[in-house]
Amino acid sequence: MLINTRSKEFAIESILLAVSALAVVILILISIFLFREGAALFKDIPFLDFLTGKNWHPTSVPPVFGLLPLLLGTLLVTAGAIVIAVPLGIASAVFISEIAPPNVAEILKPIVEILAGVPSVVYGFFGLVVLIPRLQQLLDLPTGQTALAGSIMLGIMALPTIISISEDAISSVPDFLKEGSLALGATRWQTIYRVTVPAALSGISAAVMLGMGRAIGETMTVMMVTGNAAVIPGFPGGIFAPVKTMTATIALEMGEVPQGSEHYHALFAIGAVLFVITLLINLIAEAVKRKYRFKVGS
Amino acid sequence: MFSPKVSEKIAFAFLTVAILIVVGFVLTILSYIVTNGIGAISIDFLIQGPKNRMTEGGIFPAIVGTVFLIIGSMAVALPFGILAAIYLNEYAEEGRIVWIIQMAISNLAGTPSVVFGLFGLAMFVKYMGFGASILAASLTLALVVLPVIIRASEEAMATVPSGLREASLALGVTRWQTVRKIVLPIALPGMVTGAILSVGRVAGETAPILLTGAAYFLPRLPDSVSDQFMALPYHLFVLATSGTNIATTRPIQYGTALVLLMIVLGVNFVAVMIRRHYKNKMRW
Amino acid sequence: MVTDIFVEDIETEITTNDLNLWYGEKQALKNISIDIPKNSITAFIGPSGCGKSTFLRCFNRMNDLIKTCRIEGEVLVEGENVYESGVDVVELRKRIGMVFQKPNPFPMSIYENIAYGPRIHGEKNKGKLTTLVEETLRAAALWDEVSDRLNSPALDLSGGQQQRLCIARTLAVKPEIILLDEPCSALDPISTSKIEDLLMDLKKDYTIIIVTHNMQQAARVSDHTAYFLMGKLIEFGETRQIFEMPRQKSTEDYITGRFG
Amino acid sequence: MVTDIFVEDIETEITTNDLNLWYGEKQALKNISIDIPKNSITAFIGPSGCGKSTFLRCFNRMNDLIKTCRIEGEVLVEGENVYESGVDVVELRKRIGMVFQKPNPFPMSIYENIAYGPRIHGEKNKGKLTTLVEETLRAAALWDEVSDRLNSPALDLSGGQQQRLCIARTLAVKPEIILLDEPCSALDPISTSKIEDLLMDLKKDYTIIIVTHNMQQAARVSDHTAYFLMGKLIEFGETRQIFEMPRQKSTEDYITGRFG
Amino acid sequence: MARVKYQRELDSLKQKVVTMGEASQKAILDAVESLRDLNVELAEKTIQNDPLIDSYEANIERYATRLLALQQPLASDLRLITSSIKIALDLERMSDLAVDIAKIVDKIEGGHVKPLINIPMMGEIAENMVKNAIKAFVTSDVELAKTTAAEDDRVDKLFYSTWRELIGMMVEDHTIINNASHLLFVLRYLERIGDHATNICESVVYIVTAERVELN
Amino acid sequence: MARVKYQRELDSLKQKVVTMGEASQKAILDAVESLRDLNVELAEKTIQNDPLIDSYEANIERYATRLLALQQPLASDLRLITSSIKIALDLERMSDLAVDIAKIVDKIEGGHVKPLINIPMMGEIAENMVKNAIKAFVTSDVELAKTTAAEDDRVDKLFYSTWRELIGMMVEDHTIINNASHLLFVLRYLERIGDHATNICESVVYIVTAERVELN
Ligand SMILES: Nc1ncnc2c1ncn2[C@@H]1O[C@H](COP(=O)(O)OP(=O)(O)OP(=O)(O)O)[C@@H](O)[C@H]1O
Ligand SMILES: Nc1ncnc2c1ncn2[C@@H]1O[C@H](COP(=O)(O)OP(=O)(O)OP(=O)(O)O)[C@@H](O)[C@H]1O
Ligand SMILES: [Mg+2]
Ligand SMILES: [Mg+2]
Ligand SMILES: O=P([O-])([O-])[O-]
Repeated sequence: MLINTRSKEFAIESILLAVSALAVVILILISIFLFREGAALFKDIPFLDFLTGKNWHPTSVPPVFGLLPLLLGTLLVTAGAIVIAVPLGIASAVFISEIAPPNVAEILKPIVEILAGVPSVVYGFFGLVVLIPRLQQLLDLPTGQTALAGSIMLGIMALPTIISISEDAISSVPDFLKEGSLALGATRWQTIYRVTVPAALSGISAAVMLGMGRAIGETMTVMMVTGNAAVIPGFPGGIFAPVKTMTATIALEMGEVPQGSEHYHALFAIGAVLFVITLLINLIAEAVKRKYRFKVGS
Repeated sequence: MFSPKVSEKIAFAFLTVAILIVVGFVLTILSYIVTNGIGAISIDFLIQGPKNRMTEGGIFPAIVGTVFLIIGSMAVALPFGILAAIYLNEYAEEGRIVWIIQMAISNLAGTPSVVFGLFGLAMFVKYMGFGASILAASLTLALVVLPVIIRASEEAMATVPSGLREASLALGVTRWQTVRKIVLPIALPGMVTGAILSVGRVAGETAPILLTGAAYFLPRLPDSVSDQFMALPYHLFVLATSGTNIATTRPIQYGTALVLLMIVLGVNFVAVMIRRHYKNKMRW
Repeated sequence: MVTDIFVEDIETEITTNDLNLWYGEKQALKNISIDIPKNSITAFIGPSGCGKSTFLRCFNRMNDLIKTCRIEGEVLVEGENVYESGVDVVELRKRIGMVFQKPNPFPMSIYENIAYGPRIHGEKNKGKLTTLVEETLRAAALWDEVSDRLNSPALDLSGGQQQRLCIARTLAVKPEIILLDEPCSALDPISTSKIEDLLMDLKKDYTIIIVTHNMQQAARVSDHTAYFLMGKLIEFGETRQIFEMPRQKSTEDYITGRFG
Repeated sequence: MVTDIFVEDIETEITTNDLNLWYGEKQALKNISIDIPKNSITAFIGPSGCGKSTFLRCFNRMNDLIKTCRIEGEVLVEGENVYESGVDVVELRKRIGMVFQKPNPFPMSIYENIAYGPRIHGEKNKGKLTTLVEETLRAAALWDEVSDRLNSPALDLSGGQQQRLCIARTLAVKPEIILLDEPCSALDPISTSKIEDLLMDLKKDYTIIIVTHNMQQAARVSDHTAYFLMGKLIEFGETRQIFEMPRQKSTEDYITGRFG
Repeated sequence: MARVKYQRELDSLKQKVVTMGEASQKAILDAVESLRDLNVELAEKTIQNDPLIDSYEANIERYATRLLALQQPLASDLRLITSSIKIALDLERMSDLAVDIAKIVDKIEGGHVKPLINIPMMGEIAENMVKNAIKAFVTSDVELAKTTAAEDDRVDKLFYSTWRELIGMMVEDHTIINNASHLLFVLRYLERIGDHATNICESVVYIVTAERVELN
Repeated sequence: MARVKYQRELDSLKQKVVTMGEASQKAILDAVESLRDLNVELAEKTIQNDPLIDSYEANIERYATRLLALQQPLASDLRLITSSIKIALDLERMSDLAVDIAKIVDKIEGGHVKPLINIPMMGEIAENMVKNAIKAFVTSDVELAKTTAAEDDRVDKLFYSTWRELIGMMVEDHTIINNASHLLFVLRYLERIGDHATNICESVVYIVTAERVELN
C-alpha cells in the first residue's frame, strides 16, 4: 500500500511530464521538417541568393526563387496593420477598462471577442466583396486588391488580440494605485497616462508583439485581398498596389507544385523563414513581459 | 497647453471615437454577412451537396467535414492539452525544463497556421503516409489548438487558490488526489470554456487543411479517416476565389460564410455563457 | 449622538450636517453631524462595516468613483459645501490628501513618486521639485533612510517606509487635511510607532483624520475620537474622555472589547 | 539557547536535534534542538522572517513542496525521524494536522469539507461519516452555529467560522498533533477569542503548536513558548517564565516591543 | 456577547476582592472582640490568620497583573484592575492593623480599668465601613461609597474624644499608664482602618467615574 | 531601536517616582527636625507641602494607568508600571506620616523633657532607607534593595527601646504624660516609615526578578 501509493504518484508525475514535453518535441519536429524540406532547395541555389533575390518566378524556366518581394510584401502589409491596429487597440482597451461604465464594458468585451472569433476566410471574403470594390472606387485604383486592403483587414484581425491582452494588463493594475493618484488631485486622464498605462506597459507591449505575430502569420485573408503580385513594393506607392506575402505564396502555390520539386522545397524554405520570424517575435514578447513585469504591492 | 480638465475632455473624446470605430467594424462585417447570407440559407442548402459545379445546391458535405475535423482534432488535443496543463500548473517547479516547455508552448501558439500546414503536409501526409486525409488534417489542427487548450486549462487551474491545495495536502491527501478532488472540479468550467473556444478555432481554420487534405470538390461524404473531405472555410474560399462563376454564386458564398460564422460564433457564445455562469458562482 | 466639543475656542475644519449615504438600496451612513477640529488628530473607530471608510471618503469625494453611491446632506470643508455643483473635485482632493490601508507607491522611483503630484499640478522647475522632495521626505521622517537612493524604485522599500513615502507624497501637494484609512494595519509594530510619531508631529500643520481598528492606537495618537456603529455616529468627544469614561454604553462595550 | 523543560515528567511529542534548513543558499534554520511537550500548547514567537513558519512546516514535511529547500538534522515525532527515507509523508500529514493563516475551506458544503479527509482515507460508511462530521464540528465549537445548514456552502460562513471549520476538517482525520500558522491574524477579536478558547479546550487531546505574532495571544493560550530570531531558537520555556522573566535579553527586548 | 473568558476573569477578580474584604472584616471584628474580652485565644487566631490574608493580596496582584498583560483592558475595566491592586493593599493593611490590635491583648496587664465601650464602637463602625465599601465596589455604587466614607468622621471624633479621656485617666492614675498607652495605639489603628476603608470608597468612585476625589 | 517614545515614557515614569521619593525624603527629614527643635515654622512648611506630594502620587498613578492602556507592556515593563503605582502609594503614606509627626510639634506643651536623641536617629535611618530604596529602584539593584530593607531591624529595635524608655518616664513623672504619649506616636510613625521603605525595596526586587519576597 505504502510503496503502491508512492510509485503510483511517481508514475503519474512521469506521464504528465512526458505529455508536457510533447510541446517541445512538436516544436523540434516542426523545425526539423521545415528545415529539412527547405534545405533541399539550397543544393542548387545559394541560400543568400534566395534571401536577397529580387524576383519570385517559380514557374519560369529556369525558375527564380527570390524571397525579397514576398518578405517585403509581408512586412509592408504587417506594418500597415500595426499602424492601424495599435492606436485603435490601445485606445479601445483604455476605454473599456478605464472609462466605460461597468455595464457598457460588459457589452463591449464580447463585441471585441466576436472580432477574434470570425474565421480568417470570412474576413477574406468580406474584404474581397465589400472592401476591395470600395477601395478601388474611392482611391481610383486599377485594382482594389492592394497592400492597403491587406493592412486594413489584418489590422482589424489584430485588434482583438491587442485589445484583450492590453485590457487585461490595464485592468490588472491595482485600484489602490489609481486611487493613490486620484487622491492627489490628478484627473482621471492624468492618472491613466501617467500611472495606469505605464504600469501596464509590459502587458501592452506584449499585446502589440502578439498582434504583430498574428498579422505576419495570417494567410487566408491576405491571400484573398492583396492581389498576390510578387513584386517588390515601392514606397509609398506600393501601399496602393498588389503584393504577395510569404504565407499567401505557400498556400497558393503548394497545391500546384509537384512534391519534391525545387518549387516545393522553396515553399518550405519560405515556411522556415516565416517560422524563424514568428519565433523571434514571440521570444521578444516573452522577454518584454518578463523585463517590465512590475511588482506592485509586495 | 490645455488645462488638465480640457486635456481630459479631448483625450476621452479620442478614446470614444476609437472604440466606436472598432464597434463599427464588428457591426459592418456582421451586418453584411447576415443580411446577404440569410436569403441563401434554407433546409436544402444545409442538407444537400453542391450541384452543377458548385454553382447550385447546398453545403452539407462541407458541414460534415468540419464536424469530423472538430471531433478528430479535439479527441487528440484535449487529453494531451489538459494533462500537460496539469503538469505545468500542479507539478512543475520553476526550473530549466519547465521554462523550456513553457517557451515551446508560447512559440507554438505564435506559429502561423500555414506553417502548421506545411508541417502536417511533410509529417503526416508524406512522412507518415496518411495522405491528404481527415486524419492528417485533424492531427494538424490538433497541433494548432494544443497550445490554446494548454493555456486555457492552465489559467483555469491557476485561479484555484493555492491555500486549498496546501490544505488538502496537509490533510494527508496525495498530490494526484488533490488534483482530482479539489483542483480539477474547481477548474473545470474554465477548462471547458477553453476547449469550446478552440472548437471555434478548428472550425474556422483554413490554411492548415488546405495543405493537408481538404478537397476542392467532393460531393459525397468521406468514407474513412484517410479520405479527403470538404470543409466549410475552404469551401467558402474556393467559391469566392476560384469557383466557376464567382459573381453569380455570391448568394451561396454569403450563405456559406453565414453558416460558418454562426457555427464559430455560436460556439463562442456558449463558451462565454458557461464562463459567465460559473464566474457568478465562484468566489473566494 | 453625544458630543462635547461645541466649545468656542476650537476651530472647526470639517463639518457635516445630517449626512446620509446609500450604496444602491443600502444605507451606509445615517444622519451624521460632526465638527472636526482643525490642527488636531481625530480618530474614527467602530466595528468593521460601520461606515468609517465610507464617511472618510465623503470628505474628498472619493465615493464619487462608486456609481451606486448616493449622498444627502452637507459636508462643509472650511465652510464650503463640497457636494455643491460647481465644486472642483480635483482641487478638493489637492486640499485633502489621503493615505490608504495598503501602502501604494507608484511603480516609479522614490523621487518620481513624490514629484508626481506637484508635476501634475503644473510644477516644472527641477530645482523647486528637488527641494520639495527633500522637504517632504524630511517631514515624513524618511529622508535619512532614503536620501542616498532617491532614484531607486519605491517598491524596494519596506512596508513601513512605503507608507511613509505615501504620506510624503501626500504632503508634496500641500494639503490642509490628511485622511488616513487604517494606515498601519499592514505594518509591524515598529513601523507603526514611527508612523504614529510622524502623525503627532504633523498635526501642528495639518488637520488629520485617521481610521483605525486599534483602540490603543486611537488612544495614543488622537485628540478627538468618533465612535461609529451601523452607519451612525454614536459618540464623539475628547479621546481621553472616550477611552476613560465614554458616555454611551455602546462605546464602552466596544472599546472594552465586549462586542465588535 | 536556554531551555528549562528538560523535566522528567513532561512527555515529549516532537523533538528536533540540530536541525538546519536552507532555501537554496540561504540558511533559514540554524541548529535547532527542541523538545515539544505532548498534550499542551506550544507557541512560536519571533520577528517576521525568523523562520517560525519554516520550522513549523518541517514537522509535517510541508517544506517538501519547495524544491530549493534542503534539510539536515533530525525531526523526531514520537521518536521516529520523519526525514528518514521510507517515511510515508501522506501518513505523516494525517498524523499532523495543519491550519493556515487564511481560512481556506474547500468550495463545497460544510459537510463535504469535513468528510473530505476521511473519505479520501477510505471511509465510505455514510453513517460513520455523519457521526464524524457532528463530532468534529462539536469539538471545534461550531456545531451549534451550523447544525441546521450542513449542506450550505462553507464559503458562506464568516471568517471566524471558516477558521473553526478548517480546524474541524483537520480534526476529522484524527491527527495527534495540530500545527497552526497564525490562525487568527485574519480574524476579528471576537472570532479570535473563540478560537483561543477552542484551542485550550482541545489541548487535553492534542499536542498543539501555534505560530503567532500576538504576544498577548501567545501568553494567553500557550503552556510553553519558543522564541526565534534569525533562524535560531533563542529561548524556550514555560510561557509564564518567558513573559515574566525571560532569561535572554533578546527575548525580553522582543516581547516588550523594543525591537522586532 | 464577546470575550466571555475575559468577562469571567474580571468577575473572578472582583470575587477575589470580595473574599479578601470579608476576611479583613472578620479580622477587624475578631481583633476588637478579643481585645474587649481579653480573649487570648481569639487574638491568637486572628494573628494566625494574617498570612492567609497576605496571600490573598499577593494573589489579587498577580491575577490583576496577568489581566493587564493579556487582555489589554481599557476604560473602566482598566480602572477596575489597577484599583483592585490598590484595594487589596488597603485590605491587607487593615488586617495588619487588626493583627496589631490583637497583639495588644497579650500586653494588657491585669484587666481593663473599665469596660471598653468606645473602642468596640469604633471597631464596629470601621468594620461596617469596610463592609459597605466592598459592597459599593461590587455594585459600582458611587452613592454608597460616598456615604460610607462619610462615616469616617464618626471614627475620627471617637478617636479624639477617647484619646483625651485616656490621657486624663493616665494623668490621674499612673498605674494604668502601660495599658492605656497600648489602648492609645489601638485608637490610632482603628482610625487608620477607617482611613483605609475611605481609600476603598475613593477607588470605587474612581472606577466608576474615572475621577479621583478626596472623600475625607 | 524601537518604540522610542514608549522607552521615553517609561523613563519619565521612573523620573516621576524619583522626584516624589526626594520630596518624601525631605518631608521626613524636615518633620523630624521640626520636632527635635520644636520649630513650628518648619513643621508648618512640611504640612503645607503635603498636597504637592499627594499630587505627585495622583500624577504617577494617572501616568502609569495611561501607559497600561496605551502600550500593552509586558514582563519587567509591566512590573515597573504596576509597581510604580504601589511605590507612589508608599511614598505618599510616608509623607502623610511625616505630616503627622510635624503636627505633633504644636501639641508638645512646654519643651522636651530631655533632648530627643533616639527619634532623630530613627528619622535619619528611615530617611536613609527611603533614599536607598529609590536608588535601588532607579538602578534595578536587588542587592541594595535587600541591604536597605535589612536596616528596618534597626528602626524596629530603636522603636521598642525608646518605647520602654518613654513608658518608664511617664510612670515616673506624670506631668509629661501628654507630651510623652505624643512621642509614642512619633515612634510608631517612624517605624511605619521604615516599613514603607521596606515595601519599596520589595517592589524593586519584584520588578527585577518577578518574585515577591518578604524582606522583613
Ligand atoms: N462599494 C460599495 N458598494 C456597496 N456597499 C458598500 C460599498 N462599500 C462599502 N459598502 C458597505 O457599506 C458599509 C460600510 O462600509 P465601510 O467600508 O465604510 O465600513 P468600515 O467601517 O470602513 O469597515 P472596515 O473597518 O471593515 O473597513 C458596509 O456594510 C459595506 O458592506
Ligand atoms: N520558499 C522560500 N524560498 C526562499 N526563501 C524562503 C522561502 N520561504 C521562506 N523563506 C525565507 O526564510 C526565512 C524564514 O521564513 P519564514 O516564512 O519561516 O518566517 P516566519 O518567521 O514565518 O515569518 P512571518 O512571521 O513573516 O510569517 C525568511 O527569511 C524568508 O524570506
Ligand atoms: Mg474601512
Ligand atoms: Mg510565517
Ligand atoms: O500603612 P499605614 O500604617 O500608613 O496605614
